[in-house]
Amino acid sequence: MVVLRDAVVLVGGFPLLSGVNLDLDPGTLTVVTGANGAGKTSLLRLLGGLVTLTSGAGTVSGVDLKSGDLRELRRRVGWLGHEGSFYDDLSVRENLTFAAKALGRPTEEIPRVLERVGLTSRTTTTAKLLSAGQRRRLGLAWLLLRRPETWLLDEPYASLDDEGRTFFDELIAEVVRSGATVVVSAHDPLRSSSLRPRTLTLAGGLVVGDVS
Amino acid sequence: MVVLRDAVVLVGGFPLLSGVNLDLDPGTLTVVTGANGAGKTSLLRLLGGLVTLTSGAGTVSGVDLKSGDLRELRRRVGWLGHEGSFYDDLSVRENLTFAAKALGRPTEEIPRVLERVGLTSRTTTTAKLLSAGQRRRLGLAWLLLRRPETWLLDEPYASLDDEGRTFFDELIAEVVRSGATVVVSAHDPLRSSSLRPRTLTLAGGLVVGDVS
Amino acid sequence: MIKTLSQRLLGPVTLVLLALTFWLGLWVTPPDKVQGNLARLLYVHPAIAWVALYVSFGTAAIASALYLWKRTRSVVMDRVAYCAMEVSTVFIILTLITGSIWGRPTWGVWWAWDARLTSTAILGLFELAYLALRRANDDPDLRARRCAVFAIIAAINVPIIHFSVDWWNTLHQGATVFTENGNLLVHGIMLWTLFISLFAFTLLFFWLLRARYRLEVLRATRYDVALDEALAQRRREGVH
Amino acid sequence: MIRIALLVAGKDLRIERRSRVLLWQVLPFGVTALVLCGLALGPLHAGNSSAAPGLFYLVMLLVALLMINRAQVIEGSPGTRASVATLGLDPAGVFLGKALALAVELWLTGVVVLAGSVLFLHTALSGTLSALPSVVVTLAALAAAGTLYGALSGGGQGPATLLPMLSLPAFAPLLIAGERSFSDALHGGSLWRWWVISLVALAAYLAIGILLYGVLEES
Amino acid sequence: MIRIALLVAGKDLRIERRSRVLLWQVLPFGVTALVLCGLALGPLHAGNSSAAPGLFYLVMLLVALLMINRAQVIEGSPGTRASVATLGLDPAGVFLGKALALAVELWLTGVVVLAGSVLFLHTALSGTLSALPSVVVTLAALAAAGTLYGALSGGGQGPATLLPMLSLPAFAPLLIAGERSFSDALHGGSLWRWWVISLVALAAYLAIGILLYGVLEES
Ligand code: HEM
Ligand SMILES: Nc1ncnc2c1ncn2[C@@H]1O[C@H](COP(=O)(O)OP(=O)(O)OP(=O)(O)O)[C@@H](O)[C@H]1O
Ligand SMILES: Nc1ncnc2c1ncn2[C@@H]1O[C@H](COP(=O)(O)OP(=O)(O)OP(=O)(O)O)[C@@H](O)[C@H]1O
Ligand SMILES: [Mg+2]
Ligand SMILES: [Mg+2]
Repeated sequence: MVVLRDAVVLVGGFPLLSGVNLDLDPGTLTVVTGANGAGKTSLLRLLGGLVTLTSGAGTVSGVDLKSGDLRELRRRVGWLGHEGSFYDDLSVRENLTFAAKALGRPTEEIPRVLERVGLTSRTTTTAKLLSAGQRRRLGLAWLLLRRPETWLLDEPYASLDDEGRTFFDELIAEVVRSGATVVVSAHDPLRSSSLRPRTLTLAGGLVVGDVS
Repeated sequence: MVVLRDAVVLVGGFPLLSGVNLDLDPGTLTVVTGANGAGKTSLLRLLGGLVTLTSGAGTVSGVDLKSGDLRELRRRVGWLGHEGSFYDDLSVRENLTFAAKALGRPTEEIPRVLERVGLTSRTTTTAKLLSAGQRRRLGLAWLLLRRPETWLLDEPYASLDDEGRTFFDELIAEVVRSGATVVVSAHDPLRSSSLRPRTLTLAGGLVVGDVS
Repeated sequence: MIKTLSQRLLGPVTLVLLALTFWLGLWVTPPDKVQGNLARLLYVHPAIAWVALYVSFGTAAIASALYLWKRTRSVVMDRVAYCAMEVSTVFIILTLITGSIWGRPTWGVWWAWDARLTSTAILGLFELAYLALRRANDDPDLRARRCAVFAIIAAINVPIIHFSVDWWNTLHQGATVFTENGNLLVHGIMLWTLFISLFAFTLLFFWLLRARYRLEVLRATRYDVALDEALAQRRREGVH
Repeated sequence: MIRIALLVAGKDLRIERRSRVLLWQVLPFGVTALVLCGLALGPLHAGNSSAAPGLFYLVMLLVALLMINRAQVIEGSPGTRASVATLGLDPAGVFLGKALALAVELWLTGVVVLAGSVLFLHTALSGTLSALPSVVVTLAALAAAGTLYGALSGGGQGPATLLPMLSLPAFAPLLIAGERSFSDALHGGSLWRWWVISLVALAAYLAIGILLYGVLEES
Repeated sequence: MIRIALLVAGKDLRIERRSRVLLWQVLPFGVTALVLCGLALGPLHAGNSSAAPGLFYLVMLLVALLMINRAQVIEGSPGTRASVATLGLDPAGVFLGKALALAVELWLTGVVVLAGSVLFLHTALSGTLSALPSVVVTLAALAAAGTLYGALSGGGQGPATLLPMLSLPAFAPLLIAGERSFSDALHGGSLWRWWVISLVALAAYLAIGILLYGVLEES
């Protein structure tokens, strides 16, 4: 569940978002698109509690963006950005073990998750040595372990190969079916036609197009 | 001009490239594709003098990869990687001014270059504040100022918007016509049909497919 | 009504009291038996030190604590903390200067590694560090939280400074005005002058704080105006 | 809280062990710095061991600054921080864990630097040994304070120069207390007076960290 | 070469000026470190000013380590380095430019720390002034050496802990020469004997840098 009303985000005096209104229901997939610098990443960062709302109002996964606990919010959303989202100096397996233990999950799930994202052959490789696409996959594995309520994915297709994109589409379809709210920023349309996402177009920090 | 003979690159005991043979002529465009971790980035890094050849032989822009001067090599190639390729703490314009002065070029070219990559409205923004696509564009602007003999571009489409990709295709077409050797790694086929690139497929650090 | 009146009177009253302090301190009170005219610093240095340590730094620390407490968290607290800290830095530096001026003739050195002097200097360094921390962060929310935590840590110093003269036997004057058994060591007109100086410098602090706070609010409004402009421009970016 | 602390400490120590920075860079640095400080003071001062406690803590301070910085760098890019934030780790546990890992590293370095001080500055061995309890506590306090300051200084994101500026005034009392109690130990005096100060500082920093680390991490 | 040197120095100083790290972090750090060193030595030693030259250079050494690190961090990520490498800048020019920028920063800090030393450590003002020429040269040598070592230690890519380890032994002679000539100045002795050593060191480091910086940059 995501609600935004006239959301404005200013950083260093520059409006990253200049008044966004949004209602996203659980179990839906939204693709955010728009020109470079339109504010896609900024929107996702706002929803993930990584930047604070300057004015306006908003709720994500039941947490108020203005007065709520941003730590609680971050605990409920899953975030995958351009940069790596794990410890660069730990191996693939150690990263996932750390996450599982921190979440109190059984570490037995890990081999299954690795299998799923296609990193089984790289379990002992230090994360910083992974290729761009493999880093993406490790980030997805970390999310898979957590299965958050709200998924925020910034250009997930970038640097994923064909097979990776197919896996990703399947994953998203499954997650959306299970009732999560998924927001994806992308320059390419998603490939799988079965997903039928809602497409928002941003420009100048505003929503200027909305196609379901 | 690029020639590789049985090129092997080992880093930390792991073979990033395991025996690549390659002949690329000036005035051609080559697209390197392949699954995640296949060795695309590694190949480009080898050609750019950013990793050293372990065994085999090779020449890029007339510089021998084994015995030649890697500094000289780096001066002749243009490189655009995943990360930013400019000073994060300088503004867009300052970055280009620095490059122009270092190259002994007139700084009057800069507005034209900025116009071309579509960053005119961001000239005074500090580079680290740019969006992902704008960073790509700034990297391209830096290359445009230099116009190297050999262009090595790692997933240039990633995070460029539609207009940016069109601009990029035009740029590449122009550069190839003027006689440069261009190597691009990509997961998506290039869009412009006029380019007619040669497509190499990598797997396990080897060239396994070659379609012109 | 009363509020505006008191606000308007704050400046003049401060000036009058300061003038009174100087008049009493320089002309009316007698020179000391031991220290001679040097003792007149008694009406400047303790008052400034008192303001630096308790009034201004205290204000900053309390405002910081209130900021950290969820229910009283507001921009106002952050601003008060910052402004008070800035004024406090000035007073700490004045404490060091007046102390040094006093120390040169009485102890023979400008500076000594005495417990109170050192701990005061350390508090000054804390305050400088606070200002550096303030400037190193752009995000207002983050900045406010980091600075508040830092101010709390710095506050540990205050009791150390106060009790340093008892814990370590040092050069610096022990409690002079009020000793532990409640005896007054300073009498008559001197005592009165001392009290007036305390009051005058305390008012001076509030006066400075108010001026500084206004400046901060002004800055914020100017910032808001600039933001509206930036917002309009950013929206225009989206039109075409 | 304890479980999380151990998890975090384990992760930090594992990364440090793997990078071998401690063994190959920090330890030699500590000894080199000790010798150089001796040089800087000139043969006159360094020769007699009365300067040794001060030098020891000065060097440990430098080492601590390096390690605090590393402990924050380990936490990685903003992306990593964002992901780790989504794990919802108890901030008090994270604080304790990072402080514990830092303390372990400081203890290890401390032992080596003390050995260097006995060898090169001719510090009395028996006095050094009897100073050990105070050293252990002081270094732990340094670790707790340092972890707090690491987070305060922007968690490795800001320029690394902010950290020394912020932490030096806070480390000063620790330094003094440690130095005095080390000196007392060397002269066979009673330890506990200054030791108590280190203990109180340790307790204070632990308390502040447990209560407020969450506030710092929040954004 | 000179053109490139000025271009590079201009860029470095512009970035530093913009970040205000020097003003708000390094300068206060220098003064704080001085005061703390005074504390670490205990009132006995700090009181007399014979320790002042050593402390001054010790602090400047710490400051230099911070700034060398920053000068390398400025050069950015591997991507940036790769791009800048493609500009084919004359390495001798780059070396001179970076050394110049570092020297300017060290001189500024040096003046402030000297002032602090006069104020807090009671160093004689006249002696301090007559030591200035030697301080200027020594700090310039430190800058030249530091730029070289910054590149050696992996150009800000490796852990920042490598730099101190590498550079401390090399800085030792500089430190000693600077300290002695400062001491001589304070006691009214002749300056030039130690000063010559600093000058020779400066010349040597400049020569090495101009000749060999290119080799270091290579990979
Ligand atoms: C740089 C040198 C000095 C510094 C940093 C300094 C600092 C301070 C501070 C922080 C206080 C307030 C303590 C408190 O209220 O808890 C204070 C009070 C005082 N100082 Fe100084 N001082 C210095 C030199 C001197 C000298 C040289 C004298 C006189 C010989 C002196 C006489 C006093 C007196 C009489 C008080 C009031 C004491 C009381 O009643 O508590 N100070 N000073
Ligand atoms: N301080 C600043 N001053 C000026 N512009 C700024 C500042 N900070 C951020 N920006 C601009 O804000 C915008 C941020 O956009 P954001 O990263 O959200 O774009 P995006 O839609 O994700 O773009 P991309 O497709 O390139 O990833 C960019 O246009 C950037 O130039
Ligand atoms: N020390 C190492 N040990 C094991 N594997 C390693 C090591 N260093 C690198 N690798 C592997 O080498 C490969 C590097 O591939 P490279 O980055 O060239 O791939 P790529 O084709 O660019 O992939 P992508 O499409 O994901 O960008 C990866 O599979 C990585 O896991
Ligand atoms: Mg983006
Ligand atoms: Mg790649």
